[in-house]
Amino acid sequence: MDYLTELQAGITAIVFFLVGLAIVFVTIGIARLLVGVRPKPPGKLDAYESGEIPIGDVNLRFNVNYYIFALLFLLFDVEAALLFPWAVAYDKLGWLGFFEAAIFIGILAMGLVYAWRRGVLKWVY
Amino acid sequence: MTLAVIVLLAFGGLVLALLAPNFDDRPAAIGAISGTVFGATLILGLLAAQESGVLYGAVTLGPLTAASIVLLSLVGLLVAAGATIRGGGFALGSGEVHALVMWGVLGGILLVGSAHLLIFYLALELSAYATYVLVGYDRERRFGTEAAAKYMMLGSVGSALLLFGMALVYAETGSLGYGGIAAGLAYQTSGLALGGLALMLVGLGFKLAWVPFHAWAPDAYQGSFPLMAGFLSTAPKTALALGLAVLLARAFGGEGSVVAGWIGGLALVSVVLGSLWALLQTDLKRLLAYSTIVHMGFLGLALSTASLTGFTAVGYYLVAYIVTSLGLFFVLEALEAGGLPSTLEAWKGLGRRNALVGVLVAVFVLSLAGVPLLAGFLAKLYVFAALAQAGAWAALVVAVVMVVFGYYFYFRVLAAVFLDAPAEEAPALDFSPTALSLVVLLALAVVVLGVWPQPVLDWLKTAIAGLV
Amino acid sequence: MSQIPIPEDRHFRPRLLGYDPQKSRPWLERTVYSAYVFVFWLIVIGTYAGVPALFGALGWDSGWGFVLMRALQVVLLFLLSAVIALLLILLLRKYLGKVQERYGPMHYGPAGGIQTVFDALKLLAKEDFVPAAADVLTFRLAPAITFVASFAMFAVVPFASGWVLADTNVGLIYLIAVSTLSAYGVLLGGVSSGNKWALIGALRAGAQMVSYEIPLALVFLTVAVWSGTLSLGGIVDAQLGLWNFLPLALPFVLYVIASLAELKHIPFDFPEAESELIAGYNVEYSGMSFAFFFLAEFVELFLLPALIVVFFFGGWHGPLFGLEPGSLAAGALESLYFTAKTAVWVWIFLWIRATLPRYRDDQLMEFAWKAMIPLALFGLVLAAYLRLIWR
Amino acid sequence: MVTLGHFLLLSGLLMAIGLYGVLTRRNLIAVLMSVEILLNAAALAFASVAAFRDPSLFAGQVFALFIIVVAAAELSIGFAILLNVYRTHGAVTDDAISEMRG
Amino acid sequence: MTLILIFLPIVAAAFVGLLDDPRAEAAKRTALGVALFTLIASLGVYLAYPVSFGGFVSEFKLAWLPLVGSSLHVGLDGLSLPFIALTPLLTAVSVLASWRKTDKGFFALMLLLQGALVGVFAALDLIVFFVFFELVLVPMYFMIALWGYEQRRYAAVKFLIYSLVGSVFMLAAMLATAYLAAPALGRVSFDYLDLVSVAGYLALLPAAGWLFWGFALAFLIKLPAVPLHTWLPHAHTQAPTAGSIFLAGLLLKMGGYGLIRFNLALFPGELERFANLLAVVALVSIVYGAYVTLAQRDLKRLIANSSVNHMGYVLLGIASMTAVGLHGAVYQMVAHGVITGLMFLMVGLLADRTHTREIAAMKGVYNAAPILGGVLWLALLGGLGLPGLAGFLGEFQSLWGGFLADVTRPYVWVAVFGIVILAGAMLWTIQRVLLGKAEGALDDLNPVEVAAAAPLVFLAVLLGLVPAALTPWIDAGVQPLLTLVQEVLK
Repeated sequence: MDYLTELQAGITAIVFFLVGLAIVFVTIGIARLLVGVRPKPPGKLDAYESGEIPIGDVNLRFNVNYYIFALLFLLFDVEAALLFPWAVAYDKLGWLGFFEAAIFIGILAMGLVYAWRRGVLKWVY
Repeated sequence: MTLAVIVLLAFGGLVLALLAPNFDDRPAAIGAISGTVFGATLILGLLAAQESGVLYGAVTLGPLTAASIVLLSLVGLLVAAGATIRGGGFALGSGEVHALVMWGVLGGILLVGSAHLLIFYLALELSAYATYVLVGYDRERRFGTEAAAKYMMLGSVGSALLLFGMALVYAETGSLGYGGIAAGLAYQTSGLALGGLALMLVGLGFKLAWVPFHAWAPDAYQGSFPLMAGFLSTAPKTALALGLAVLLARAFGGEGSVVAGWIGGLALVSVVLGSLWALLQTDLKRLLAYSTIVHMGFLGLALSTASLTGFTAVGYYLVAYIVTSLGLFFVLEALEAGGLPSTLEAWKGLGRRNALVGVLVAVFVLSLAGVPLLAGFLAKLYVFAALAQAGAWAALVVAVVMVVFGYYFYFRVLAAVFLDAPAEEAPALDFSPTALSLVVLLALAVVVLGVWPQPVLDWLKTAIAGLV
Repeated sequence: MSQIPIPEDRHFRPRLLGYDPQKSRPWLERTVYSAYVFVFWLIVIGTYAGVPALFGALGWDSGWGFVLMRALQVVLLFLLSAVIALLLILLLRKYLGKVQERYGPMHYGPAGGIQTVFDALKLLAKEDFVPAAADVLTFRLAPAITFVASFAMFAVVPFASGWVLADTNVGLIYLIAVSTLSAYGVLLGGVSSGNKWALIGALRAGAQMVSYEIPLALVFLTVAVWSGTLSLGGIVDAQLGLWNFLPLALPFVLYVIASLAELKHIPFDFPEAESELIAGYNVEYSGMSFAFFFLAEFVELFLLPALIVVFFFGGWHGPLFGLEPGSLAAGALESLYFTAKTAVWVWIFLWIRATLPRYRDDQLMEFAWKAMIPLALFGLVLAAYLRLIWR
Repeated sequence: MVTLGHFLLLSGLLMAIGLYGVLTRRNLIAVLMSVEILLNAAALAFASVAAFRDPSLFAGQVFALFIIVVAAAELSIGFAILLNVYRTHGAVTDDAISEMRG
Repeated sequence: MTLILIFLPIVAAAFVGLLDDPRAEAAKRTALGVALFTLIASLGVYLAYPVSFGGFVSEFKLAWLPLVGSSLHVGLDGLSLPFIALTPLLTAVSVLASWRKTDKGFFALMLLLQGALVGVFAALDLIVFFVFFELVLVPMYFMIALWGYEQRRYAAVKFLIYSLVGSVFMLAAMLATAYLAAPALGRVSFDYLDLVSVAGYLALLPAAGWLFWGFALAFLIKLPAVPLHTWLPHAHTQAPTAGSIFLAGLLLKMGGYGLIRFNLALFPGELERFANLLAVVALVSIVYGAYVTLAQRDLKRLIANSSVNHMGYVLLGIASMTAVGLHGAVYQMVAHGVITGLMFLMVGLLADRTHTREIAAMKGVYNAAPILGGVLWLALLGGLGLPGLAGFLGEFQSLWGGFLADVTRPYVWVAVFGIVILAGAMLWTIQRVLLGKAEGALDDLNPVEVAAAAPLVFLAVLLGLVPAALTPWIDAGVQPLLTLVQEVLK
């Protein structure tokens, strides 16, 4: 596709984001106008824990697996990004393209296998 | 042939990493595998000689690449052997460590072989990431994680600056291949290109630990295991120095180019300030880090001449430095494994507690200082010769004066080892036979290289002749 | 102590048009749904055909005029998503009711047909305040990010041939980027609330969305390899002969599962998990801020099935009965086909939601990494191989 | 007219922002994010140079793609290391990791 | 032959180092054996040297570092032979003097030192010269630092740093010389003979002055000349007896030898240009050295400072650039090696017995231990330049040479006062230490110590009475140089 279409697509995306944000905040603003500001009795602004009084720090020490999965995601997702140009040009590349990508995917899979064997993929509490 | 090396290292590492969970309690087996791989690549490197390009000319497989294969495989082999020093009990025998070493070495080889900035960058990062992880490999050591964090932070800042510099050079020349860059820079150099070259140099300066981009080095050395510090101080430096030589010769205009001048300046600053800071150190690993900075400075001085003598000097310097530095770090490794911390305080009276170890330490330290008949002296001599040949008298004089400072801080180590009395409850110094034979071998290499360097030099010269 | 009077008819409901709410009237329900769909269809036609025609006639289809046109279309699409949300919430409640042998909303409007409108009005009238422990800026921004990220997917979804706002070469990449962005909104919302449950919900949501993002992206890749393009229009066009779900059966199944997880839909609704986490990441939200989280969820409930249709079921393709391709009538018909196919998939999603129980958290994650991703990788290689030998 | 200079200026600005972040942030995660900004500045520069100077070869665009990928790898390693720092030091600020002194 | 003289001790040092020898019995015997063997060998070469022809004998050349154009080129001529012979002699003396030491390392270092010193005097290649010049430092450092007196660490480091500062500048100058001379030679060569052949070209270089001073600095530090001498009193005082003998007897000679060998031969024009300055330095060394000697309370320090005075004559002789002056310089160096070696030997033995070096604490040594006292008496007299002993001829020729040259003539008049002052110092020392009534008993020399002192006493007398034992060789070494210098200066 030509340059103009891509430019228009880019502008469209920007318009989407800007107008979308505008809509959200205008709507919230309208609601606020409708409702007005109400008094804040004690307890209203506390964290909601099914009516119990909140105890302890909000910053829980959570499972380290979250981080590990985040790291794995980062890698796999971005490695996938590397394959998109390949996918588009795939018909031109032929068997060479197939084998190169197969090797690449194979290495990626090896990474997964490694993580698996190391026991990283086990979600434990 | 060289492709085989690349495949061997890449998949060797992969296999080791995959074996790791099952094999971690068998460090000897792991070491044997990685030793075999490195031995094979070493032989392949010695056999490979023909100049050719692969990957559409993005990687050059020439004599220099072959030389880098030999050098880096040697480091890998030694590290694989050195991993047995500590014996059981720690993960240095783990397959992952060896895999990372392998990939670090692979990155280094590609770095030297690259003829395209993309490959250069990828290879650089490959070896860098391997070392980041190696530094912080033991998750329980406070200093280890701290060091890895600092190293990684500054290293990634360095690579980002390098990248931006590459982009500017690309903007000027419209090419990422070395040949294209050289052609593009040949006509005229605008401010854009100069800025790009400067940023690239800054980035590489971070990696080579040139002052003022060296801040990570002392911490990284202090925090990591001595063996890994040894790897850190040899393999990436070897690759970077040779890679920079290739870059300088093939892309940046070689002798007399503006980049060469900058390299010289940075190197000189490193030599001077590194020597001065080294005087203040009390931890041996930190001291050696500053010593590395100084040595990288000397290397940079040789590089900056961009002449055949200069590049040969770089090569010889690297050989000498690999042997010497690894030897010393092996001693540190063995001593640390035996419970002796790497501080000057703890090393007091080492020579009296074990004379042989003392003499071995003396050989390595004197070689680092540049005492004649040891490898380190000839290395420095060649650097000075290259400077003299290029007529860089001021640099020569400054460098030569800093050698005196070097002597001073190296002799502090020797003074602690030989002159001070050992502490009261000094534990016995046990060297395993492997460790001892390894260190003795390296010490002999230091002496032989210092007395009869000609074969190595001839080999290096043929490898480097294609550059100039 | 005086007794509080209790009204006699505790089930008092206002009656409209003399309509008896206690009685189920399936035809009336269908009429109501059809009305919603008709409105939906009108808006689609207006957005993709009406507005460009208007601006074309005015000569405002370049420069700032173009921007204005797109802005108008975006506003229309917002209306569209509102309609979608109203309809889908209604449908969901009705359908859940049916499955559970009850009626669902009955009282407001014909067959309860404007119940959701009232719900929306209620949300509009509720106070929207920031809890003391929350980080104000992030807390305010989170629903907006989530909504805009979901909503922005509309930009590349083709409702009919040429009926797409951004007919771009990188449509798939745009989709990945935008859909990952919505995870940010959820995460930020939960983390900034200053509430433990919200935090846990957000983390679960993040882990889950992020884990299933990978198979999703890999399936995108497979589709791209198969079609040779990243443009959604191109992908639809490439399915003229054969819809993709046949040759790409494995990626198709993976995609359905992954989109369920992306939707945080049963059986993958851990982030909300009313019974465990009150409401998960959005527990502290109220009023319109909450409404936008909700809106985003239902926009996605429409868009992800719509993407199934685009990727695997030939998008807008269907018999045109001799209508000239590219004409307004053909476009209208094509968009109807598209809507109908999507409706089927929405129904399947609702069905799943109504039927299945919730997974366990560890099973969810391990399923993603140990089954979905390897299979997706395999599917990618397989598709590439088949593409080569069948070309 | 938008020229290469504008793009390079933009990426230079990003570079400056990133460097500022690297130099001033106390929290190491923020530093890592600043490093990402640096990398993205470079990626932007590469992509724009490819578009203006090298339209036929795409080398710069490929480079930009690789930068993104490598940056992801870098981040993974970085966060893994910072995670360990957090475990050993209880914080990820630069004050926490200045125990080593020479 | 030269190679044997250089490398046999070095190999022997390694061998001794590896011996399993806790009491160092085998080590000291090996060391003595090697020293004696090399002594005989070098004496053989010395006597066989064709004095009438001059030139280099036992030359050996092997391409060592072709990359920089350096080769392992060694050879002996009249200039170096006296030192070549002196080195194993003093080694043997030192070994005997340290007969009671029980560290094999000490003897290994001594052998290493011997080899390196012979290497320095035999080197005919700049790089090789530098290698040995540097190599000398390491064993000397350890000898002082490990076995020295109370302030050994400080002294050792000071010695090391001073020497290094000089030698690194020398290295820079060497490299510069070789590369600047390359156009004239057509190749880069560090070979001494090559470079000497283009001394005329070197003289024309604008940087010649810098090169000259690069070399001269190292040698003046080693010599040592005031104001670069401050390392010397410490090093000499703190070193063990053997170390002091080596330092005074041989290490200082490297400076004078280097000045003649390199500064005179390669840069005669510059030497002439700076002769005035050098002469001033020499004069200051003579007078100041003597004067400071007068003020010492530490016996070893006193001798050390007298060396400054003695070496001043060497510098004066060289600065005069006359045949007589150079003769005197070389003669003085050899004589000083013998006499000061003897002095340090005796003082060391004395200090070992009295456990102090304070002059004030010693009295009547001659009465208590006649042999020891007598030899020390002889040595001190030799030190003041008494005719009939070795020191006189050297000093006299140096002064006479200085008198012959226009540049240095005025300084000679003042320099004479140096002799007087030093004579005063020495005589006063004799009076304070040797004469008077003995306080307590002193062991006299045992046979081993006598054996150590005997050759030096013999030489001190021989060189004082029979200058022909040395002058023909010096002549053979100096005459060709002077011819060359005349050519270049024209």
